[in-house]
Amino acid sequence: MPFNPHTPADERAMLDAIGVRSIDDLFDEIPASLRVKALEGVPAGLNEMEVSRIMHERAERDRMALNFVGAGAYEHHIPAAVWAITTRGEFYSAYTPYQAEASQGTLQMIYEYQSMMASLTGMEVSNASLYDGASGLAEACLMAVRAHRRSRSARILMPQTLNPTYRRVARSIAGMQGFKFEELPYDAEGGHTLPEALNAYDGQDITALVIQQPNFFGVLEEVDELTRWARRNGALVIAVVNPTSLALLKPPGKWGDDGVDIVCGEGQPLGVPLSSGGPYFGFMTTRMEHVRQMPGRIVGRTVDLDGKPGFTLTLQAREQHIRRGKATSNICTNQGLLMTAATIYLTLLGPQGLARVAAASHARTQELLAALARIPGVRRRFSRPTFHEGVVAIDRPPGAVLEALAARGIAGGLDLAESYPELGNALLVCATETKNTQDIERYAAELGSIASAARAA
Amino acid sequence: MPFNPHTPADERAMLDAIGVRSIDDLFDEIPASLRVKALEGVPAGLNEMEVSRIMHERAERDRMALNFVGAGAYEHHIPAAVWAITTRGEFYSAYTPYQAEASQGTLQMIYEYQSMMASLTGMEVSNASLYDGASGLAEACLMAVRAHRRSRSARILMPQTLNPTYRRVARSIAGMQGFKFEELPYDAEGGHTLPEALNAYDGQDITALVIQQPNFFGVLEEVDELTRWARRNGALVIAVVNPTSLALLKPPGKWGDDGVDIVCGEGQPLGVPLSSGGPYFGFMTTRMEHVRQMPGRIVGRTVDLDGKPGFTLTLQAREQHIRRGKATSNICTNQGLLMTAATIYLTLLGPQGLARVAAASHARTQELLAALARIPGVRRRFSRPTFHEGVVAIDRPPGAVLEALAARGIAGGLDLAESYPELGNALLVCATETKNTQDIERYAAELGSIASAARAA
Amino acid sequence: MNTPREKIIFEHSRPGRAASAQLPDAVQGDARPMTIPAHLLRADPPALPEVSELQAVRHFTRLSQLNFSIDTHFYPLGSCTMKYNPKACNSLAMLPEFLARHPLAPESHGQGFLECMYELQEMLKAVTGMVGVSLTPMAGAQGELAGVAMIMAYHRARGDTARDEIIVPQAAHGTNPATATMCGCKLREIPCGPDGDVDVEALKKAVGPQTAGIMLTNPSTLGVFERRILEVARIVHEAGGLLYYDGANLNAILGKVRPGDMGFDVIHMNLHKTFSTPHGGGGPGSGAVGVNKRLLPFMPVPIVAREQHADGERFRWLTEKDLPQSIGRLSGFMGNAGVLLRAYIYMRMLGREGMQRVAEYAALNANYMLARLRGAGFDAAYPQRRASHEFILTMRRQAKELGVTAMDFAKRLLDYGF
Amino acid sequence: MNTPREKIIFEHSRPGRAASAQLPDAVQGDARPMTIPAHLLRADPPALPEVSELQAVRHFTRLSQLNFSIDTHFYPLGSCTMKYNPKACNSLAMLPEFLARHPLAPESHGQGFLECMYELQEMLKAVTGMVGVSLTPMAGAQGELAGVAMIMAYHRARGDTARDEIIVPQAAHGTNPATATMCGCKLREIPCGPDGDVDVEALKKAVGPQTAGIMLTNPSTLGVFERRILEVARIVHEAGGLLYYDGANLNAILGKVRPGDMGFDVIHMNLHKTFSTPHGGGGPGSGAVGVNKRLLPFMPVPIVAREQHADGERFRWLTEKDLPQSIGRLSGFMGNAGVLLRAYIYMRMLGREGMQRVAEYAALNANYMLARLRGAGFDAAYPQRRASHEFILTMRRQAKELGVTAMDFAKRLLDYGF
Ligand SMILES: Cc1ncc(COP(=O)(O)O)c(C=O)c1O
Ligand SMILES: Cc1ncc(COP(=O)(O)O)c(C=O)c1O
Repeated sequence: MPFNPHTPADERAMLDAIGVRSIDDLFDEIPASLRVKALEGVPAGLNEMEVSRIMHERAERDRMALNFVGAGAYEHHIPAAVWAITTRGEFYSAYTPYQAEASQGTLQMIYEYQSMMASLTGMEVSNASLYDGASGLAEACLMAVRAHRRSRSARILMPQTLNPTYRRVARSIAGMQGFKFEELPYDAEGGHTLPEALNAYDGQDITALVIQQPNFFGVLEEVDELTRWARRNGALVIAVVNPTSLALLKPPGKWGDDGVDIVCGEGQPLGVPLSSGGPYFGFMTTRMEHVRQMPGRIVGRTVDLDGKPGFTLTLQAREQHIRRGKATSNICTNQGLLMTAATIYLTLLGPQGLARVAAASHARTQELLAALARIPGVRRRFSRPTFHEGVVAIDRPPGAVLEALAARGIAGGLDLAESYPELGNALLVCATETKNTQDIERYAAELGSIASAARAA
Repeated sequence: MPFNPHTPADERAMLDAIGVRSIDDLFDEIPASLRVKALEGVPAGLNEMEVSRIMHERAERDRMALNFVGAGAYEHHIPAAVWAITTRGEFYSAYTPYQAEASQGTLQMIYEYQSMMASLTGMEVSNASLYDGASGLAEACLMAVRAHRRSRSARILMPQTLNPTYRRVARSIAGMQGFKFEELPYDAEGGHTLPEALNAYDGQDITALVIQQPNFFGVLEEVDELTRWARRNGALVIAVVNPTSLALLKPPGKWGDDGVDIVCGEGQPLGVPLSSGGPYFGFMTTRMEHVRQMPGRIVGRTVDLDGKPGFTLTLQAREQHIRRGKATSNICTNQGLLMTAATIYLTLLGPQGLARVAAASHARTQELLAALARIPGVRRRFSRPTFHEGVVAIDRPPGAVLEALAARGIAGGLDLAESYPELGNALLVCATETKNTQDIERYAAELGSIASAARAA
Repeated sequence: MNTPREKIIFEHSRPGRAASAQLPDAVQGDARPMTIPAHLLRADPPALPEVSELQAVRHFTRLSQLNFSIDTHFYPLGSCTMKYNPKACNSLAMLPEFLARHPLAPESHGQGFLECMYELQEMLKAVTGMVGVSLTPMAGAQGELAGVAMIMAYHRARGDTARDEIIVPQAAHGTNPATATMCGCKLREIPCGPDGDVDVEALKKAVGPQTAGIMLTNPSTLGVFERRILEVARIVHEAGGLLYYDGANLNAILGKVRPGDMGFDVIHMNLHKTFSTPHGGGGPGSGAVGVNKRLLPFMPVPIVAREQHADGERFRWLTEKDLPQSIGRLSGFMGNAGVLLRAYIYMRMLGREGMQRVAEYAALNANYMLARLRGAGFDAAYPQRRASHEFILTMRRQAKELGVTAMDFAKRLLDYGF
Repeated sequence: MNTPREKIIFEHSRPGRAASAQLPDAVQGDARPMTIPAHLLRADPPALPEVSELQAVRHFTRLSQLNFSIDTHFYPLGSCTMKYNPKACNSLAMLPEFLARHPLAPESHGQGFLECMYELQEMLKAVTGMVGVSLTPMAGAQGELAGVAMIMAYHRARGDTARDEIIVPQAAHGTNPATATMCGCKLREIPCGPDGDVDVEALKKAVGPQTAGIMLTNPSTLGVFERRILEVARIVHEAGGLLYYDGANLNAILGKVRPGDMGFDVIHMNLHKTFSTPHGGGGPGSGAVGVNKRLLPFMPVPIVAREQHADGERFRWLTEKDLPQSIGRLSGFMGNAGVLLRAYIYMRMLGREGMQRVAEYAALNANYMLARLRGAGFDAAYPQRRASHEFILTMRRQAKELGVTAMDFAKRLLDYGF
């Protein structure tokens, strides 16, 4: 056992102190018929050197030169300091901050994170993170139904421009309590949700309207109009936002006349590596009036008996370890370490840096869309402004095109066939500040040569 | 300037406090004719993202699958914990431990290091590190001449089996004070220094004899006999040793009848990555009687005014910052961070681990030498036992063979033509615990196919 | 050296200051993109700190030093076992290629990662005695949610729609009842007997046609092994319910006894407890679920499959298309990939013997500590029972005789660094 | 939280304990190799600690917390400038491919690394005004040794064998005289005037046919710029000596004035001061040397050269074969490669404007601090002079009037974390 400190002498002395003859005796309460002999199916142990070699070889197999996929996870430069500090043992190997005395570092970090996220989203209060963006939306739906005392319908409107996986996850998680999710169509030309699509629901009991900005196609929604409709019709608004974009875009706290009710989203763009999908973190902020319905941990500032300032978990009566079956959520472990990385990221970037990342990502995406649209058979699919993603229509099924690009070291985008068959052959592509003009030209050249080779064949 | 905290407002306020109009005014004592306008020849600054990309691309170009070169730097597995801890800011960015109050971590680390190195080499006292193995030998020669009061010759005997670079470095550094380095021949069949070669110097005034164990060819020297000769003839003995090997081999403190006088060597095998040649560290241990002649820092244990134990630099009167022109050496900055890594490495490996590394490296090298010797035209060059390196003779000039191996991802060894032309076509090869049977077979197969392809052509 | 309190980061901030090496160049010379309509733009910049890189590094390094952590302290916790997080698990999971891979990048460029995930699934099956594993739940509580959702889907798929009650022992972890509620179930609590085992008579009364299932952990949260587990399983199964194993912590049983063999239908595992992925000051965790044959069709997606091809084996994700009865997706992509890699690396280092020794030495340590603390005059809550990997001391006597409560002991221990 | 003293590692040790994940398998089943004669083997194992991996991690993590460091504290040092060590410099220099490369691996598999070294040489030439740079010296003191050795080699190569005296100002750093001695030279000290400049009259008397050279730093270790530097250079050169610039710290002049332009023949630079490579609790450093045309043939090897080939440019090491008059080698391979990579990365981030700002803001900070401390009632040692990047306060008055010495101030500052 590689991590076991016991020497044979230790073991002997401990058994004597317990008063048993062998370690096996300690398991004598387990019915004999159930005792496992050997763990077949688990390979023999390896030392660190051997495992390192295996992992280096496997990592090497997954190398990809250039990535143009976004679709909910975005490649941004992560300052080296972010993970150098995040992986310090004192953060990495620390326990949940239940004991304030032993966790002031983590607690202050969460407090600072909450302040930053509240300001970024324009809301009053933030929690300490949820699992990820998709499950965060599910929690937001559950929260909205609890928070909206007057609505009895548990009907939630979701635009089709909302990330299809988020819609699925909301159904998997929040669907079990009988919520009804209804989808809003999008404008086939603009790629945005038409505010008029809501007219059909005028005057009905709708618990909440979800708005994603930018939407899954990268297109910007008319968030003010959508939010105003919800207010008029007594529905709460749940905003799903990209945190990078908020350096430039109007924060949900200012949408419509007096902002939305709940903001959630994927925190990954804030210093978290792509890493095959996780661990990321979900963020959530809200108005003070809804705070007691918020899921997850919240940290507050306080003073100790001697009057010294300090930090502690607060409003714990919302949580499962106190409230059990009546808690706001079953969430316990959250994504603390990723929140740590995000707090350091936001600090290093600052308002200037985050705005530059957002602006550069936007500009590179526009450059990419223009470069691709110059290829015969490729065109921009939607007319409305986009943030840092966009849909291009191509003249053949994307599957084979993406394979051919991959063989040339390019992850070329997401095939929309499965989630949006009505779009035909369409790719969702993304470029962030990590891409330069040569990268974009290279992608365009490879895509062009694949397309013309296919035409020639 | 990427690391500058000054805002324009800060700058203004500071200039006002100083009472000057512009920063430029602060340089008004520099003759105008000398003032630089712009730094041509230095490219414009890049942000961290851009530099990261350049460095990733360059690193990628240098990738090499399998390494069989040793010759003074050895590829060993380095536990992940070693550098995770060594690069903690509190070690990495700490200053030289002149202020004991601010440096107890570093000072205790050095103290523990010194204890380990003294035991490993079988000597009484260790310093806190020198630059590297080669320059450490130069320092050892200087020290020997100072320490050996009775010898007036400054004649130092160096076997030709001593690493040729070490011999060169000793000449560059210690040669300036008029020392005479004389070389001892080696046995053409055994690859070791013949004790009889010393007979020619019987009764002469020799200041010191240097013995490298294992020697540059990986061959084991008859250290007891050589040491006894030196004692009999009133010469000091400087041992140059590989620290890994000392887990198994007789420590210099036990060579001959009562051990050697000075031990030095390259510390790199103890947890320091190959890294194109540095930073590594030199270690040096000696007898208590010579301690005042030792170069470099030494840490001692003490108690403070309140009787609490603590650590501090000691015997500083040897050093340049106190003794200036009369110091034992000009060394000031040493290789503290590498010593830190080595201390953690030795702690994680322990006596068992280090012995296993040594034994496995020895066994793999024997396996490699046997596998290569099975190739037609390749044979083991020397007959005496080797530790974890060995020389093979091949039937064509090594230069082209090594190039061909490199193209197949193998660093195949060191061409000895330059330093040992008398050996003909000879390669110095090495395998450590990081190589397994498949690796060795792969090397043998590639070398075999290169050789037979060349024969066919 | 006494680390003083550290200011709030905003107190270090000055308008216009920046960690300039982190600023990307302005692509169009101007940070305000002209293609976005003005009414969608932000009026004022967010209140983020404005500090130099060194200020940020110093601030967060100092904050870190205010924490306890495994790397600096011993946490004698039970259920939330805090064990050494090997540095290699972190550095290998953070190899640049793993970090750079987009979750939606082609599977052809993720075979290395997928192979690890596949083998992890297989190892988790082996240690739990289950036949299917899904890695997607992102923490124990989400694993529970997946488990109860599968139980419900199972009953519904059989048309058994009346079953809406989940039984939990009173001592169950808070996430168990909270999960049942999230899954739209009713809760029914049953007591434990004086020896720590479930009160079997109470259980018999509790089960019925409304029973969807029971959530148990064994050894229980009271730190003792449920000796009548086979009887409990029989009672619940005969009533038509399924058994859920809260495997947050397998340290007490790893390689000694398997939940699948005890009769459980579904289990979640906190990889951050048993398999040594870091707690990170509160997360991330990972709550992989294992199921027996009955629940196989309902597993959350995605799941890794291995396929034989002419040119060798290939790994791919199974999705809703492959498992049409799946309870669906629980995360934006595939769960906490990096946490799973760390657990995988740890399990490979442990190997089959190492895993058994986890339970052996956990039991040795817990029972030794119990013996020593009893020797020092403390009272075991279940003096007749073996400790598992944890045990409960009762401070009732001390509270009465000395007026010193369990909380007082806990707080004073913190002063000593525990 | 008060970090207590930490035991010595050997106090944690128990016979037979090990960090087992770090033990390689015994290749032949036995750790004692049979092919090595018994009389060459060790009788008793070395006294190394025997601890678990967690014990090691915890011990060394706790030790680290007993240190001051840039990442946690401000060091207001002068000559030994402690500036932020960017995290990117470390992480990029430690990319796995850089770490894995053997120094004697074929140059074809080191072109990435060599390109960095070549560009570093070029940038150092540009900032010093020198025509050749060798990166091999492993710290400032070794750079000094290389420099004085080159001066001596130059005189010897001209048959000028009588020159064996090195002049140093009394305030010179200890390594200067120690180096002169190591190079077999005699030392001649000269005083400084009351304004901090070299006493030119004393210098005129000191030079002669025995003069090999003079070692200066400018701004001097007294923190002021040597205003008559051109005159000093003329005096030494006319006497047949060469000028050595101790460039341990270039922060005060980077991009403002170049040693080559001042008349210096050779310079060493502490990359760990000006170019922000870490001090690491005492090292490693790097003491690259730059030379003017006169000393070019004598540079220590190896040096990187760029060559044009039909298929593009290629980099290779120049050795003794290419520079037969070289003073030779100073290290086992090529010096502190990893430190050089860190300096290279830092310099690329700074760029030409950033480098100039180093001097500008160093001067601004130092003069500001001087102004504030004078305002607070302290006395400047050279009140008429500008501070460079550092300055000296004299505590003579306080010592006399209050009995409080400079040492007392320094120690009390430590209590406040400086
Ligand atoms: C017994 C038990 N069940 C469930 C959980 C919930 O796991 P998580 O915190 O990962 O959601 C925990 C841990 O907190 C636990 O100890
Ligand atoms: C002025 C001066 N010269 C030389 C040195 C010696 O440099 P190193 O410590 O790198 O050998 C130093 C620094 O210690 C210094 O400040």
